[in-house]
Amino acid sequence: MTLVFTGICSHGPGITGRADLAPPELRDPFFAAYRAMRDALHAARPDAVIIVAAEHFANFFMNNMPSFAIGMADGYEGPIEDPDWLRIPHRRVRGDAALSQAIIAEVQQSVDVAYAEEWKFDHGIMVPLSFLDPDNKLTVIPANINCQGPPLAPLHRAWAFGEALRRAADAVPQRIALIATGGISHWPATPDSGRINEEWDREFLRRWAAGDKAALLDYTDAGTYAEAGQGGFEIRTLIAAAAAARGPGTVHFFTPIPIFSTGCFVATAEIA
Amino acid sequence: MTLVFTGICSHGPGITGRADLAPPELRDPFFAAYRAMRDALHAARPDAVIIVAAEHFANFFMNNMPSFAIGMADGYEGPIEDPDWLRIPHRRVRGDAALSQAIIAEVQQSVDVAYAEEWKFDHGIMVPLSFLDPDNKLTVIPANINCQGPPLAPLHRAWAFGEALRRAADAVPQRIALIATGGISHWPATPDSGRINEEWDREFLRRWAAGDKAALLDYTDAGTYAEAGQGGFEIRTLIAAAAAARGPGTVHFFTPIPIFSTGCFVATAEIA
Amino acid sequence: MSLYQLSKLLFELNRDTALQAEFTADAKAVTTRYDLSDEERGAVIDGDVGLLYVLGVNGQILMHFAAFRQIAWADYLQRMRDGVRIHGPVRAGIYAMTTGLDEKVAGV
Amino acid sequence: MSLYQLSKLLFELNRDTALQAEFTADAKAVTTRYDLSDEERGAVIDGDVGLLYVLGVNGQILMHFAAFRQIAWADYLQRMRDGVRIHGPVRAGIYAMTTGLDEKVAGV
Ligand SMILES: [Fe+3]
Ligand SMILES: [Fe+3]
Repeated sequence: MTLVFTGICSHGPGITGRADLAPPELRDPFFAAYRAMRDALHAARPDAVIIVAAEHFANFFMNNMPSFAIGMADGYEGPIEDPDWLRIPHRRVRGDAALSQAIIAEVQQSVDVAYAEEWKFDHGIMVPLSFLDPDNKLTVIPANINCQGPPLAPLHRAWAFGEALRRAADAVPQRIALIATGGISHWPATPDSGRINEEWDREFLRRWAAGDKAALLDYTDAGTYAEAGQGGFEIRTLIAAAAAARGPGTVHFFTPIPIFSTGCFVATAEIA
Repeated sequence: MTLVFTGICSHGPGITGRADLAPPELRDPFFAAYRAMRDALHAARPDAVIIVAAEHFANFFMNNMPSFAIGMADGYEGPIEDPDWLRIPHRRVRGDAALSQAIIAEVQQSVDVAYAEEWKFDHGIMVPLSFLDPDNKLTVIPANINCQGPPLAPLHRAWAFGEALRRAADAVPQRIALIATGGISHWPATPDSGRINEEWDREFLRRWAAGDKAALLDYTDAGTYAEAGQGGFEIRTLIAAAAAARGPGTVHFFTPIPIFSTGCFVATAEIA
Repeated sequence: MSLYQLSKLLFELNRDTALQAEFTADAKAVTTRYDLSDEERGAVIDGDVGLLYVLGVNGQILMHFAAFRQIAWADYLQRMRDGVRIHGPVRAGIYAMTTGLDEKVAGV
Repeated sequence: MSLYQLSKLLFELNRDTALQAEFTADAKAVTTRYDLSDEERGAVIDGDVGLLYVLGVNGQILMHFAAFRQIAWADYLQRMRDGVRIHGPVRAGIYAMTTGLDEKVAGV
């Protein structure tokens, strides 16, 4: 039918796994913003939610690393991580293979997406889902952009992927929501973990909220790596969301929370 | 430097595995045409040969099926099939990971290709190699177009892939050859094996030799399936070769050989 | 519907010589790692190419499995025809039979 | 250079509970299936996160392995710092250390 909701949010295993180590005055407003997005998402009554993630070698490895992938199964499971470590219990998530296939076929008209008839969720999808769908009610279609193992798709292809997802969402009869999740600056899973370039992040979010395509695509991977870390490559997911929504965005929350290893944000965009 | 050679040819396990069952008057001229292409290929002195294949579940499966993929390893091995059945001994083929990476990065500017740091060759690459490189001297970069497991990339994206490969070949300092291998009409690996639509094949080869983009893209998968079988989906590889070469083509050989399960052809195109 | 799992088993078997050795030693043990129906499990263990074909296994996967099982080409084609004769038309996928049960297009 | 093989072992281990059980029972047996150097094999068997980090294993793969090995977060970070102290800078990949050996950006 059309895209009915677009939001973006941080992920990171620390957000749930190390929640008790975070200062409550930073953590609680972040979680509250996440819950507010949960309410807005459900209020949009989506039949399915496309989650554009930047997974961390849960399904895709250098033996066959697609730039873009979409799940095509009737169910998915996660997390792959130790549930006690991540503090998210294992769940089976409902999918819709037929809807996935319709979306994939439309996306393929302009973006060369791999399809996957099985898919295991890691914290990249499970952390957002734990906030956005605590009761495991949503139908999910996972999508992925390779942000981990170079060579990575250039940013303008991430934009093209978002445009293709929008076209597909508009083409199918269902009400489709889109959530993109990725980091801005961060140096995850290294001894640098906790390093955050707040200024870089605020500037990125400014460009994102403005829906400024030229400015969003005006990053190089070398520059991002130097200023925003390898975690910064995940801006691809957020860029895809901006391309899908087309409208201006609102940043509901942004605060660096070092123990979560990332700047923590929640934002939504108007569907235009 | 630039593309120095472009050729297309049939594959099929029967071409080697059932060579003794074929009528010599059909088989021998086909093998001679293959050998003539071998000589022309080596005369072009390529530093590396990109082989655009349509593999048959040797590496890529529905758990992660990319529309387009390129190998990125320093060596490959094959065949995955029983060497006695295929009548091609196992070999290790030289690759060039650094050259692959340069090509992939350029291709990714317009086509979203998966990269693969390991790759096992099946008959789709091994049968052509057994003719074109009997002494195992070439450096090979395998590429693949999903022609087996729908949803498949539309034909215009196969054309775009060929254009991207040409751009990449022109961008690297090495001399690059391109061989594409796929079937025209055929119903392989079914009880219909041996069925060939000669008229459909001749018309396709006419369009290919003319380099007629509009005519080459004017097939639907439903029409191809009805008239040319599921094997006909492999025209994607031949379309990519036409897009890469840009120049007119010459069909050196075409004859249906039912025991090989495919119309057998060898053709080359001018680099323009 | 576990055609995906059935196909995955055969895909992995076709390309992995270590798994092939395991399968030769104890086919049943290998099949327990995949979520198969009894009909599918039996077809794999018995190497029943005719039934696997009717169940919808992609011909390009099935052909490699037949080669692994040392089934000659003419026999492979005949087993698929017999499968359709016994079990009816192919139930899934794009490798349906389009020729007659007694037609041998390639002469074998 | 078998970093690819080393990474593949850890990737497969991270997502496959059956392989995890095998690894817990006999880690060495699992490592023989991958083409590893002695240094790489030893690092995996010993769960030597510091050395694996220096060898260039992608942090996103290493972090999941550390979780599987029940290594707490602060300890995980410290082991990587110790690895660099002992073995020198990260040798490959994009997960090099950019902070000081005694710097704890996140407070742990
Ligand atoms: Fe991430
Ligand atoms: Fe083929």
